[in-house]
Amino acid sequence: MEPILKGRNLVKRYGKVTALDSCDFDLMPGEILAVIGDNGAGKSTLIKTISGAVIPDAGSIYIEGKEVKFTSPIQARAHGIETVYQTLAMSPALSIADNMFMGREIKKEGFMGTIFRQLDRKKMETLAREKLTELGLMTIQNINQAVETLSGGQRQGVAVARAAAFGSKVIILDEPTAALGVKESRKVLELIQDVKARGIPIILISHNMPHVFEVADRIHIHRLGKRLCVIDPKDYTMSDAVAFMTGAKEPPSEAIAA
Amino acid sequence: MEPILKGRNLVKRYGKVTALDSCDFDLMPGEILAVIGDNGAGKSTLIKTISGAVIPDAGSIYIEGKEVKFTSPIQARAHGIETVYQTLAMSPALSIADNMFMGREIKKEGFMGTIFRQLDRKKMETLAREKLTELGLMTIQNINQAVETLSGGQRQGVAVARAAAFGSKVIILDEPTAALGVKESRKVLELIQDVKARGIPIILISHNMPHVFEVADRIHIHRLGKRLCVIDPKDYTMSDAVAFMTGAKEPPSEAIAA
Amino acid sequence: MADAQDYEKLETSNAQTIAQFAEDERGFVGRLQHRLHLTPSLVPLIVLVLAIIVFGILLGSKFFSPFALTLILQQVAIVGIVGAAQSLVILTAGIDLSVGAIMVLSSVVMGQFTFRYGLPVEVAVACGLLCGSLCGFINGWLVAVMKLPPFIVTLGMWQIILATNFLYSANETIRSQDIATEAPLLQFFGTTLTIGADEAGRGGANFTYGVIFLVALVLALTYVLRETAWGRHVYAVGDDPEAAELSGVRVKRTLISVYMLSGLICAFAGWALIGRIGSVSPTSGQLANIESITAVVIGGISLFGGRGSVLGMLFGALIVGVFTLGLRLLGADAQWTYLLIGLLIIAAVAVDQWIRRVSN
Amino acid sequence: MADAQDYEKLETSNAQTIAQFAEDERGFVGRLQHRLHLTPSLVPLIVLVLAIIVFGILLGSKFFSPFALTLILQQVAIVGIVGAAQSLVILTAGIDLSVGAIMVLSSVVMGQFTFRYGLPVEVAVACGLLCGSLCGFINGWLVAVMKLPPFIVTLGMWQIILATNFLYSANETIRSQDIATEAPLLQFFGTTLTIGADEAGRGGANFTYGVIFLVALVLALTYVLRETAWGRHVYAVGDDPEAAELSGVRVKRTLISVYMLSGLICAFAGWALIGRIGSVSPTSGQLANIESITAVVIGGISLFGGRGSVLGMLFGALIVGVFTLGLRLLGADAQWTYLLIGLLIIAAVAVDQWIRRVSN
Amino acid sequence: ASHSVSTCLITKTDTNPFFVKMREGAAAKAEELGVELKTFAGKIDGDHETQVAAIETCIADGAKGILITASDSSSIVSSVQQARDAGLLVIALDTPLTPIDAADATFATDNFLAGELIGKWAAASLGADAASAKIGLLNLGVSQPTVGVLRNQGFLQGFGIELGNPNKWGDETDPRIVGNDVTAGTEEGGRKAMENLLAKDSEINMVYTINEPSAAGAYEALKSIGRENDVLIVSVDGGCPGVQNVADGVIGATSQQYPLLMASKGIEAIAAWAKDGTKPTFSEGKNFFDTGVALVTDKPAEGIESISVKEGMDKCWG
Ligand SMILES: Nc1ncnc2c1ncn2[C@@H]1O[C@H](COP(=O)(O)OP(=O)(O)OP(=O)(O)O)[C@@H](O)[C@H]1O
Ligand SMILES: Nc1ncnc2c1ncn2[C@@H]1O[C@H](COP(=O)(O)OP(=O)(O)OP(=O)(O)O)[C@@H](O)[C@H]1O
Ligand SMILES: [Mg+2]
Ligand SMILES: [Mg+2]
Repeated sequence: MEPILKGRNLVKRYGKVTALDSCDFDLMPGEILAVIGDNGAGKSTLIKTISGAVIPDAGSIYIEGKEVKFTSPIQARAHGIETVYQTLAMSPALSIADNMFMGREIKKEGFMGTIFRQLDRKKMETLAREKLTELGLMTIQNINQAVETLSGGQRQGVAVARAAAFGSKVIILDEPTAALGVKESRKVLELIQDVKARGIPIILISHNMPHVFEVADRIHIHRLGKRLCVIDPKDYTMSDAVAFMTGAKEPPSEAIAA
Repeated sequence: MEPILKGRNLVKRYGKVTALDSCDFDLMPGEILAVIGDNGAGKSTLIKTISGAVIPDAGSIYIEGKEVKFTSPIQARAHGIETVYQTLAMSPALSIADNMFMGREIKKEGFMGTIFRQLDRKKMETLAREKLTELGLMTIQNINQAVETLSGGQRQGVAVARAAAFGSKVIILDEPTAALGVKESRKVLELIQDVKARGIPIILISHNMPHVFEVADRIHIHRLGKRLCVIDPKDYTMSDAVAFMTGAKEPPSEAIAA
Repeated sequence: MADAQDYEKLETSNAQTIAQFAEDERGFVGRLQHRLHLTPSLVPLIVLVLAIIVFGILLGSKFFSPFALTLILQQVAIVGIVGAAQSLVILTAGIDLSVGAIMVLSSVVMGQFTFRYGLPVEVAVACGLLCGSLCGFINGWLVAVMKLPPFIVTLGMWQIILATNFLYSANETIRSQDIATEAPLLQFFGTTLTIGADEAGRGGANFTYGVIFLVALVLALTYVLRETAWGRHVYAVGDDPEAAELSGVRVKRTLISVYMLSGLICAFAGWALIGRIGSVSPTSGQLANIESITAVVIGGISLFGGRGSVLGMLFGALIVGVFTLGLRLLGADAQWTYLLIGLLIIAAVAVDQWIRRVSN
Repeated sequence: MADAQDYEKLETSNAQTIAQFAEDERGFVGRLQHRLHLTPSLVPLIVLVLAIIVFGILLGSKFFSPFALTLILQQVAIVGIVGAAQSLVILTAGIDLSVGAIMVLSSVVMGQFTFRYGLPVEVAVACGLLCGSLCGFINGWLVAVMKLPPFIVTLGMWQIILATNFLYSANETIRSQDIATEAPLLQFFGTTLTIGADEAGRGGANFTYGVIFLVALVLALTYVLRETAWGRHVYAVGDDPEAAELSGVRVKRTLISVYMLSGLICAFAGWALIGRIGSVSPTSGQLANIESITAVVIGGISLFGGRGSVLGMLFGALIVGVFTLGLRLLGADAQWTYLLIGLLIIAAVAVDQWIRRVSN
Repeated sequence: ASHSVSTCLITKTDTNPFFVKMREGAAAKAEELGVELKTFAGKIDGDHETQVAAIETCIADGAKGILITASDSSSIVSSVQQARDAGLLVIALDTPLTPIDAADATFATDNFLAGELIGKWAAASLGADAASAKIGLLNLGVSQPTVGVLRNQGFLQGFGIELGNPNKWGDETDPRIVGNDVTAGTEEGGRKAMENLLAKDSEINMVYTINEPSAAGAYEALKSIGRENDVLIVSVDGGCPGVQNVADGVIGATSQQYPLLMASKGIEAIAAWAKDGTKPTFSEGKNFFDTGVALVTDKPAEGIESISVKEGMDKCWG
């Protein structure tokens, strides 16, 4: 089967540090691919090259077999790739609704929209509230609250809700549950399953092994800037995965070939 | 037994939001107290009032029975209270070593130190490297690297190492493992046990129930800006804790009195 | 391996009882504070109203007359228009030191194109507006595409544009009388509407078209910044350009458009300047930078970008205008006025900060 | 409940095989880039050296002589000293628009205390230095304790100090001849060391004490900023004041000390100014603000605080000095010089940015 | 042609038309005599340090002589001395140095006299009304540059108002003075200052202005409230737009100066000095070479010498 998203020999250097070192990457249609690895292994850098936020020094990216060169996240979004970055990427002084619809605002209908280009705030607010409610983020009292007044977990919830609402081809989540509470994390996992049920593949970066093993179809293990191997969670235990990831055990050769 | 740290009727409002609503709080000597609660329940606000980062609108804080009024984190630090904030509180452009010793730099010996007030960089760097090695954060290549070039997890490791190195009376950790990898999280949990072994009590905020139940002596459950109850992890299951936290179950009356 | 997550599963079955903190009930003061917090431009407005009241009490009808009050509007018209341009740039966390130079160059272009080359005055005005936009575009391109710091870009452009202005105009003034007879359109913004003057035509409220333009411009910008996607993008870029880029804002395009619009507004200010001083003078506008920045900052727009409103800037400009005229009428001499304005700038911002702190 | 964590436990028994990325080997260019990245002040230094070489080739010995080169040093001495004060403030993410005014007021105090009140000149100088520090303290207090934005505080103080200066000095100049006979200490920084002049005392390298003071000051500040706790705190405060406060820096105290030191340095600049122009003139120094900020920014210090070095500022000031003298010697007229300096400001920063980008 | 003699012209600013014309006059003369000319200027009025740097540059450049309009007439003296010690001929233009003999020669107008002429003319024109006139004074800047002080005090003296400290404006107590304000010598400043004074007392009927651009600005302010015909404006400078404004009745009278003359005389003197070492001479009975000042008006007043606007137009600059 042709991967929906494919990376080959991706390289990215930051000064002395080689964050990506000829890294390969494959995402199959409709699957949930987990990416795991130590801190600083280069996971975030990998997904940033895919989402257009970082331009790789070398290597190529293919969508459905066709090579693409993203020079900005907007291009990736235009291809239906939606990303929740580890740093969340929100404008602190703007409201939750503003942030959710940033770059794809809804205009009013009629001449107020076409001529005066007025935004349809009410519609955007209603939609934003709906999405947040789906995630169970109901401690947020006011959809017009500035993002900077939210707790860390609330912010993360907003970012995930944004990606889930707009992703059409691939959704990338970089540690989406890191700051979330038990209930909220649960909601995000459910959401991931929902999205998958809609046929949209997901890349999930997480340090939470139980979560990873619960939802992932395949697990990409990242080590020292490279893809070490890809394993099927049904064939290996969490202990195995952690052992591969930290270098305590050699990965099986068939997994490397995968 | 007299609590080493005690809070009574703490109140903190942010505009319309009441983040702390007559909250009580007790930390016993030598214990690990976990604080759990939903996103936005007010956990971070609670520990900020204790560490001097936020001045409560009402209520009082006692250290070893004596009332204290902190107006800045420096005062709390002078009392031996060391905190890892959720936002990490580091200066991005400065190096790891600079950040670790911020506010308590080591001067050179001899007249270069006393008269010219020169810093002993070498000593600080050696110490910093030692602390990081203890935490197993060895993917950090250069102790003089600016903090902004670290991965999210690496940054968190540095913040935890700083607190562990300097806390003498109480160490407060606000979600210290949120962005950490499996291995690194493990190290932090070990570190928490080490610190406890040194007789220093710890406050741990975390959304990771297995971690909480593994290390905590008592669990403070926070809900809607208040202490809902305090439970012993040996008497209750994780499911119970989550049920109390989210309001699915009423907490037992004896736990409320605790 | 699934059993560890059972404690989580349990939860989701729980009905959606929505956790909601009790709304804190407060009195009038509380609601006022909240309102101030939500509408930051209210703060300079209050300072302004207080200033007018205080000077009104101290000076009586000399100050508190339609004539004097509209005079202030006329005196701040140029600073206000330039301040609107400056506000846009500062909202993107930039700063534009070249506003004054762009204004003057544009007015010189309008004048010289009419008188030196004999172009129809409408064409000359259009060329002047184009010239302003072009200067703005260069600023924007250097900031957005070359990624140079706005301060240094506009500092350099300031010198370049000003030198061009002097070299091109040969420091020659075009006289008011010549303009009035040959190209009255250049003085369009100087046309005065007088309401309620006495028989001799004295006193009464005087509104120049420049003042009306200023008010219309501020209202239009307020609408655009609040109600259109472009406006939200301006705020987002000023707040955190990296986050804005990641969340789908075309940061470069937004920045360039902001600087171009700022240049265009400065060109309009140049046109209004001809209306105000009657003549085209290449030496005008030297203080427009510092005065516009003062207005912006007193008006509560953060120099770090992303926060504040154009309306606040207008109030900021008016505060300075009220103090200047009020103090002069109180008989303070020029140096003392200068000193007191310094004090009052600080005091106005201190009050602003104080109100904000209380409301937090 | 422990079994889920077994997968974690396994790990810790693993020996500490330290994960380490392979160091990327690079050639000369790579190492140079890395070096430039680590020492940002190298970039303005390279621009400076290139500028000297280019003008040296174009102008020959007229420019590339000890006399002309040391002349540049003398011409930038005041801007350089004020720039050092400005650098400190900008490193804390502030800006000081009052530097020029503080400088002039301090020099006026030194002069007037000697001549009007007949105080011993040493006492008068001490009073001048105190005056500068006091102005700095007020700035610092308003910024740190009252939490007002530095731009607005120093804008207000600029006007206040300048007006005070004019009012106090009654716009009177103290003549050079009087100072030379009655209080030569005031001209201390004007004393010239000449090396290698011809018999008639012409040509040769001329170093005034002002120039020597500038170099010593920059070196001392570089040391203090790099090697002492206070210096690290200045950077931390500029980087992120909230984080600095949380991690144990006394932000208020640091800020106040920075502004006070800045005021003191400005007072020294005032003293050096007397040495340079011979007399005490209340109208000097009007451009010190913009010139010092230009030097700071060309020198690579970020206006957003926390990044850059005082050494870079010195190179920045010298770049402007070299261009000014070089262009004038090439015979460019004043407006053309401004225009070219404007271009070169932008170009210098563009080169700087370009090098930084390549090295990333 | 290769120029063996090089000279410098240093003006206060190079944006004020007065100095622009001075530069043009110098350039024309230099061309004629085959002298090389480099021009320098402060960035703003009162920018003294740039002038000091300019003198140093001229010395480094090996110039034979310097023409300077000093921003700070006494502070510049030590730099001028440095230039003279290095063998340059230094001539002060427009503004005499203090002391005046600090320069080798001075080619200037008497600014106090310029003010006095318009003062006397204004008093004479108002006639009996002079005793009850309401006067607004539009000056240069808060730092009170010498030229501005001299013109202002000259005007007051000529008008018959008792001076306070003659080195300072603003300390007079005569009730006829409504107030002082500053204009920076521009139209914009002139209009704003006039408006401020009008708000203070709308009955002002006599306005002194530092120069003609500020007079034009003041006129706009008056025009906007319909009082342009009942207020008498006087000014100093004699630039062509200014003289034209006298013709148009915007300004009642102006004192004309001759910057072109100053500059060309200065260049001649330096050329002569470079040729055979002759130093310039002074006007009779004065310690400087007076390039003259003339009152320009079409309504001459008795006992005050004046030239007609037509004559003024012939001699005007800028
Ligand atoms: N902007 C940058 N400049 C310099 N170095 C960087 C930059 N971003 C990342 N790095 C380095 O690249 C390496 C990989 O970082 P990355 O953020 O991709 O790791 P990660 O696998 O996402 O780690 P974590 O799990 O902690 O988020 C790290 O060593 C980091 O220090
Ligand atoms: N600076 C602030 N301004 C306004 N509101 C704030 C501010 N800080 C916190 N809040 C509000 O206070 C409430 C409690 O926030 P807090 O950060 O203490 O939650 P938390 O329990 O730490 O949540 P999390 O687990 O997500 O970190 C939230 O509703 C938040 O929106
Ligand atoms: Mg990451
Ligand atoms: Mg929290």
